[in-house]
Amino acid sequence: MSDVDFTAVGLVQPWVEPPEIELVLEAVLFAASEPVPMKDLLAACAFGEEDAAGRPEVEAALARLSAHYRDRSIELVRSAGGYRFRVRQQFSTQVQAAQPERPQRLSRALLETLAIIAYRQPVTRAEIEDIRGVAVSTQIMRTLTERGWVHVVGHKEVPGRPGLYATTRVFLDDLGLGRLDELPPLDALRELVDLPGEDVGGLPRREGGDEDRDAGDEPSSRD
Amino acid sequence: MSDVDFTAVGLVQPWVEPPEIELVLEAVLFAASEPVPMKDLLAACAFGEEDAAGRPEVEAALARLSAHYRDRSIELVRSAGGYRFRVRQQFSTQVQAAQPERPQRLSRALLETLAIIAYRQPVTRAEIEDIRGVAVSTQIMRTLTERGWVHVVGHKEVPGRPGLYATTRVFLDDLGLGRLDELPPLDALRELVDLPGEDVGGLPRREGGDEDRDAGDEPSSRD
Amino acid sequence: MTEAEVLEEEPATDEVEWSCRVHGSPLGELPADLYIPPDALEVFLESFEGPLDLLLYLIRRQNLDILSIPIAEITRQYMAYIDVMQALRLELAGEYLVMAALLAEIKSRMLLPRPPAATDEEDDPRLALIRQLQEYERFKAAAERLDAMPRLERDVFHAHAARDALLAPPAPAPALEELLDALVGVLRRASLRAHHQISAEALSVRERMARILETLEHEVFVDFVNLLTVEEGRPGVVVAFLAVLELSKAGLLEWGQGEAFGPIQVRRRAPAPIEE
Repeated sequence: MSDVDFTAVGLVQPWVEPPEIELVLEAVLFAASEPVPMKDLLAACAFGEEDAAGRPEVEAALARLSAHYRDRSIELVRSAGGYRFRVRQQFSTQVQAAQPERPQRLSRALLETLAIIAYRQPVTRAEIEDIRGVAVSTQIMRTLTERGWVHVVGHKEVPGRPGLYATTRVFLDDLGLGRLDELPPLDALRELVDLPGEDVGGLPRREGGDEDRDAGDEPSSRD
Repeated sequence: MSDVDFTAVGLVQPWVEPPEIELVLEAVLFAASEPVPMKDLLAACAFGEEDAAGRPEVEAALARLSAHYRDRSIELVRSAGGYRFRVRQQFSTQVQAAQPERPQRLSRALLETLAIIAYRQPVTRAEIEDIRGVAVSTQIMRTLTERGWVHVVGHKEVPGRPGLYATTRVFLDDLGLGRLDELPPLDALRELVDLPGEDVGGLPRREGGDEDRDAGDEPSSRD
Repeated sequence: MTEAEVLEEEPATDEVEWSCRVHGSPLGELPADLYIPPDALEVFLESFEGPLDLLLYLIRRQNLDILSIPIAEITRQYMAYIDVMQALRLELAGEYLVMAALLAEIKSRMLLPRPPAATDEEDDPRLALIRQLQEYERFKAAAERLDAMPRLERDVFHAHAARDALLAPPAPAPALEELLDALVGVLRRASLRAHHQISAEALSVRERMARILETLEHEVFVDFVNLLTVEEGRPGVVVAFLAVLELSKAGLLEWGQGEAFGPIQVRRRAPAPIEE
């Protein structure tokens, strides 16, 4: 093995062993690539899921662990999926500097689609297209699915049984959210007041006329 | 944000701020998913790659960082690709308990290597490579040895004295074989290879009496 | 937008009559209130997420409230954009044309007198469009806020450590068929490289070679005959004998005879000093 163990380099200090449970949780949290749910943390500490003693003990150890990292560059946080360590945001710039590849920007089309799914879920693709006023490309739906942000949670009982999309736990985790309602609220729909009449091309607007309105359906009227 | 900031929970201790460079390196190493080469570490610390002062300073900070984690569940290691944190091996059981990993599949390359050792033992790595037509990775040989399926039974008296590999009792047991010659004879396999119409190049076929085969136990004779 | 710039409002002369001949006539034939640099058109198309987005842009540009859009004016401007794009033969998503038709319809309906009883909101043809615009605008804003939120792997980084030091559960032993399948693959490849040959040697001899090597040490001579196990019967003895010969041929064994006519002894050849 070519790995150099740096502990050999360190100064010899009096050994103060941290409590085992804290180290176990630390190991599990660092080893995971996603937030770790409480039940997995309990399992690591050999607590059954229904073990009444386990939860408070694990939570106390998590608090100690978090305190241990108070002065460091990372912090212990909880989001929808569970607990995880993350780099404190004040170090983001340096982390980005060390990463040669910049993450891709998300297109507006993708973000709008994602927003509609997030706020309107469960929603069909046709409903998304209704709101956006344009077709939603298959590419966008695939990208969202592959990133694990949306998934099909059912099918609408209409002809064709289109899939109903919803956001996932990964979506919440990636935004550091615990629950969906922690998303910033959607702008309120304003009440429509009386629309002012307007001059639509030189002709005075006629009030109270009773002519045949069907004539207005002419689609080609350009003037 | 729903993130719980655990630092609030921690005890208030006198603040001893670790040097900034150490924290930056810590952040970068924790954020990376692969070993971080020195040049990326230098970039994170805003050192140019040719900056003479950068390297020793970064190395000193890495040593301090490593010492800091001496009693923790992770260790700072250096390998060919660079530096990274990894979870210490003694926490294997607990990490597995929390998030079991699926058993790895045996790679094609590994199976081929194992098959060649089984049929051609004792055989050197160079000979295996000759037959496979590609290099055999050290990782594969290590895995085969660690699994207890092959071992070095001697050294070939040629320059460099390469190890001669052979299969073990464990290999036979794991395959459910009593003896090595219960493996199907190579000739039978060659029949499979020599499919009609296929160009089989220079593979010599042995006709008639296989003296040394006859000398041995008939492979099929399972007592 | 880089930008489809519109010069200040000037009563449109007549938007129906102008035409745009890009390769021939100058762009001066465009209506005075509409100037789009030709190279900006591609950008233009990519800049809008659809007709609703374009309409919102037109409305916002004039600091108008969605709730009270002057349909005639907006329609006029919208049509102007569409006409330019069509004149330039830019491929236009069908939705843009559908919207154009809708706007035209609304406008024409507004020209008509409304029945006295139908003066309430429900009857205003602009309402459905306004609702749609408002709805779209909410999600457009939500999308921007979503994008501004700290996001994993862009602004926020998960802290993790490699787990390769951890013992992964071992792979199950290969099935015999898997092993044979792998070997067949090798043989097939080897046969294509004609100069490589695998001769089929008796496994038993090879195995015995390995076993003998294991038992021998280089410090200790053992009697050659001890390597032959009589209990295995003739074939066994022959196999062992062949194995010893093979090993000898490979230079792995050293022979000795303590005394004349004494037992023939064999040991593993001492490791040679490493040299080239």
